Amino acid sequence: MIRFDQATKRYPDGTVAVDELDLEAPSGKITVLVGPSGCGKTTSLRMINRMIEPTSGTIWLDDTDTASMPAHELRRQIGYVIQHAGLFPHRTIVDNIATVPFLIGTDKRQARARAMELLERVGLDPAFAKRYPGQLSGGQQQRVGVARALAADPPVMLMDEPFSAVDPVVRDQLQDEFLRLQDELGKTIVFVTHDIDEAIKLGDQVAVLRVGGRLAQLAPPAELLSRPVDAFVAGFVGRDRGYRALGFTSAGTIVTRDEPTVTMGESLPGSDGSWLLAVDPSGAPQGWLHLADEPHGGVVEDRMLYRGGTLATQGGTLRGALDACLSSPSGRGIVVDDSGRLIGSTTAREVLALIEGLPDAAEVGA
Amino acid sequence: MRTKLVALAAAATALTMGLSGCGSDSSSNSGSSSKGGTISSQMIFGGPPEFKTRTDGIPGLEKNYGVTFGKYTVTDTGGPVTVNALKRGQVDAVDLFTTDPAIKANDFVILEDPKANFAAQNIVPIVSKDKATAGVKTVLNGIQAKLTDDGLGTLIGQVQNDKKDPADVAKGWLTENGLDTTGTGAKGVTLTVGSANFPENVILAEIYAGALTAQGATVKTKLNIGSREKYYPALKAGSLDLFPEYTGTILQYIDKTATATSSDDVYAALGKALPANLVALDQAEAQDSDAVVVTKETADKYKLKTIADLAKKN
Amino acid sequence: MIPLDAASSSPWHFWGYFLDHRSQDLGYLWDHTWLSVVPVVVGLLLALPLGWLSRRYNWVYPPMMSITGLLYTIPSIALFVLIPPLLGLDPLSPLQVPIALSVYSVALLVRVVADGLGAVSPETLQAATAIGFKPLGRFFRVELPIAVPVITAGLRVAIVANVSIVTVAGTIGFDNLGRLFDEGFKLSTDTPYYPPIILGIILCVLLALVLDGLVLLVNRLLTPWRRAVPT
Amino acid sequence: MIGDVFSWLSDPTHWQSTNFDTGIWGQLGAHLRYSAIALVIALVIALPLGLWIGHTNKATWIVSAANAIRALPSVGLLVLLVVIIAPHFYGRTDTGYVIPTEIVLVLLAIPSILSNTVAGVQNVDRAVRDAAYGMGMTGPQVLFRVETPNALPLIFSGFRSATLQVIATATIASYVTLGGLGRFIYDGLAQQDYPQMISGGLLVAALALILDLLLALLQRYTVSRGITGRTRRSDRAGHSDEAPDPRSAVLTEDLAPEAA
Repeated sequence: MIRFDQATKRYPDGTVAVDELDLEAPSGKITVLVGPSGCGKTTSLRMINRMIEPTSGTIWLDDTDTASMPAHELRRQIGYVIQHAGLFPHRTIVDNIATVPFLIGTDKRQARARAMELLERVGLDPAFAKRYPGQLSGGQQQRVGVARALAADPPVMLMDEPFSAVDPVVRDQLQDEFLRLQDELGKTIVFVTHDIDEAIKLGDQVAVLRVGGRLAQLAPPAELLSRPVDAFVAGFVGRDRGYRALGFTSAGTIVTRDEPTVTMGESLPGSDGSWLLAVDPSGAPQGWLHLADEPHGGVVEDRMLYRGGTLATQGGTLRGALDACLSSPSGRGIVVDDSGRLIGSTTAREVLALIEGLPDAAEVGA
Repeated sequence: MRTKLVALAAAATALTMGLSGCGSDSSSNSGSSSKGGTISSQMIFGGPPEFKTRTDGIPGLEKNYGVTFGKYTVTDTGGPVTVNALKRGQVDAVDLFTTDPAIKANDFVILEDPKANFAAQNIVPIVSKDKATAGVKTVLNGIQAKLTDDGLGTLIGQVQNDKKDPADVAKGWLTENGLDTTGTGAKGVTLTVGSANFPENVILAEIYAGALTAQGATVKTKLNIGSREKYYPALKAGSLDLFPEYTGTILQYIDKTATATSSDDVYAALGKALPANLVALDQAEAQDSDAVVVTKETADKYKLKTIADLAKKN
Repeated sequence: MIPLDAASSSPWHFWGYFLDHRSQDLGYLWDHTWLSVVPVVVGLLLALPLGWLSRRYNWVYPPMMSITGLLYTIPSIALFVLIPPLLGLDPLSPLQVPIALSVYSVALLVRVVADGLGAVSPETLQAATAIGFKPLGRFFRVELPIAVPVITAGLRVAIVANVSIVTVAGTIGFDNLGRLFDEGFKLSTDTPYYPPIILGIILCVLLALVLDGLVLLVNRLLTPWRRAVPT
Repeated sequence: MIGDVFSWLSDPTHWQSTNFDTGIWGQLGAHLRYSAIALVIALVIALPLGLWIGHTNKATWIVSAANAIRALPSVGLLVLLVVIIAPHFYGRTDTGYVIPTEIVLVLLAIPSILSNTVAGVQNVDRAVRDAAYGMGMTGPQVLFRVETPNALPLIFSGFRSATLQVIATATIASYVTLGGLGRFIYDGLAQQDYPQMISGGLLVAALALILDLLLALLQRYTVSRGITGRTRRSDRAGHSDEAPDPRSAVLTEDLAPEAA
């Protein structure tokens, strides 16, 4: 548990970065600090491991006042991940990961063994161990950054926009893996981002800060979307928050109807409808065929496919189900199982009915 | 700041001493025994680089007197480094010019040169033949007649020790000797006077220039030209018209095989050796020749009078 | 007499010394100035095409940098004395000093020009090509102006270094401010004779400052766009 | 002429020292000794100072001051110091000339080492420094375990350009009568023995090149492969494989103050 108690950072020139912040980050949970630039979110985070010293107020790490021990000892108990990873270019990946164990005097061989373990845990090939950071992509470096923060098994992790410097596809992947990792490890995490979508996706609770370093709202993501406390939070959370809130509500088991398909590489059947779903031999949907455009008897080829439709996973969220319907050129949303094989299709009307059937809009996501 | 630098440098020196002394030109005088224990074999000689190889330098001393020194330290050409090295005991014998006022000032002893190892070095103006009008000759020969060793030494002393400007020193000498009288003896002549880059030569050039100007000549000066290899071709080609020279060296420069050593022989040989467009005017009594010089203490200790005494057993 | 002597040997007498030997000292200053400037100009003129080549053809860059790097490691006094036999000049030819200094300037500036040209962003180059510049026009109208600040920095190094290296040539008999040191050295008989030495040092430093300032000034004139941005 | 130089150099009597005369080996030793002393002193002064300035970002004016020293003509400084210091020494010693020479060489070497060290430390990626502190390193740990290894390439190039300058300038020690390879240049000039003079020049140039090569090798084995990019599977583009050149040091150190 990390607790900010009237924590304030005021600079000599009078600017106040963080103003009497009271905040508690519960153990084993992810608390995301989010807000526009200049809101003091990074300052707040860096006050926890005293990379920035608070001007006044106290920050508690469980029952310990963080100011009561030397800064470097405090920091060795706290994992720290930053935007550009900040790996040491002159050290191999394995030695980068083992930085803190080396610092606290862990036996070298033991520290390296643990580092190798962590390397795999963050999804990197052990072959990377002997390489240098310069040989890794941005996403790979960021995984190493996470592994390094975990090396001494600190109960607390601070993450300062760790995924913002990588491209969106990789970011999404890293976020998913991060959540999976947190499921296993259950660390107390404070996470800073300027991206509200990331905050909502990752946070067990989200703290929205406003410029000048004041806490605007602290709430679980769904509540933040449904009940922003004021115009600032509402504006920051964004316009389509109602739709995004569906992302926190399970669609339950969607009732589907069978969808006729054609397998890739086979010849086109004579058609009675205008859209036909193409699947691969395993039954995974590949895209839609617009039959009116294609000659009868031709072979189904890649170039014929319309790939616009997203796929809803059975047991997924209402947002996923609705989006599958809305994005499908045929108007029929495709539902697949966990391994990506076709189950059937549904329509927007049917999903909307599910939404309308919810007990109370206010309880979305609760 | 300065104290700090010196302290720092002292540390550097300590390091220098710590490391071996190999290669240092003036380190200890070891191995003197191999030279058979003559006085000179225990001595360090200081002089300009060329003295080491010049025919009247180290090879000449060995040939004429059988003198071999223990070690040679390069100093400068009859300048303050040589004087200081001798004075402060860095070396024991040096090559200096006889006119050097430091010899008298420091009570140094010039070792006699009975076998005339060093050729006569009387001061002589070398002038382009077409500029050597009767008037110019009269003026310059008049100067030559008044140039004495002592007088020259005094002049150099004024530049070297009193830091007077050579032009002023020259003017003073001309006045003193009544040679600055204005007249028309050299009227209509236009010439350029050159000099090498050591005080005595500059003073001489200034003296020539001053007297000629007083006698109505139009004179330009190009002083402090570096080495003889630079100015002699200019003289020969006519971009310089007048140059104060020394009979022995200029002869040696023009004719490497010259053997004359006495003043008159050298002067005669020079007259023959000069190219047709150059002429040597009267030579002065004043000489500025090389000499082997030691301190008074050294001379007394070993009872040295001539260069030959250096070859005696210790 | 004696107080006067002491005064005229004092380090502060350098101005009086200068007044006494004005024409000679101004001559040295002039020689020093052109020896410092001309080789840098020559060096730049040679370095521009060479630097451009090293950028234009990738394979030229590594050998070009090795060769110029090698040239720069040769000590100046060594280069002075090596130039005449290499070029078949007289051992005392006055040309050896400006030639040697030009060699250094080229060696230094080729890399600077190449790096300066390399600093022009590919977007800018593409835009210039898209607008319709031909390669030569693009070089003179776009690449070179943008590389000016980097080249300027190199020119400043080259010219300040030259001012110092030229004095070394003074010790082997070439006319320039280095001769003042020679003179002071020769006249420091019993006590130090400071005026020419101090004068030489002061004139060298002033010359370096003035030439450095001139390069900066030219840089400002050539890069008006940089003045708009506070640095 | 080139043949004369070759025969001068290949004459064994020119290599060996006698009591009377110092040969090439002896002068080479003297040259190396003057240079090594100056470089060691300069390193002892400039390296810790540079690391401290770079690490703390304090007293950066010292770097500008050190760079201003470059505008001083080394010959003038040498002569000035000789006429001040040399008269204070008596006896068979050349200390009065060695001290001024070493001071000049040290002053010459300090700016390159100092400004490159400062620039090297300051150029360390902010994120890297931030991470180092964030991991719980103390100030000295950050300096010695992170900043210094990362600054090594620049420190090396500063030291290499200092070495080149010192080797080159040590020749003017001979102008004030000391030994060293410059002896052959000045003696050859005075004796009109041009093969000797040119041989001296060649020897100094060769010494400079060989030392630079040795330092380049040392650099190769001391600087982490992660920084040099000399890795088995380098995914960097461009000229990253090219060995750092001493001249880039000359540039960086001079560009640095301007950028600051």
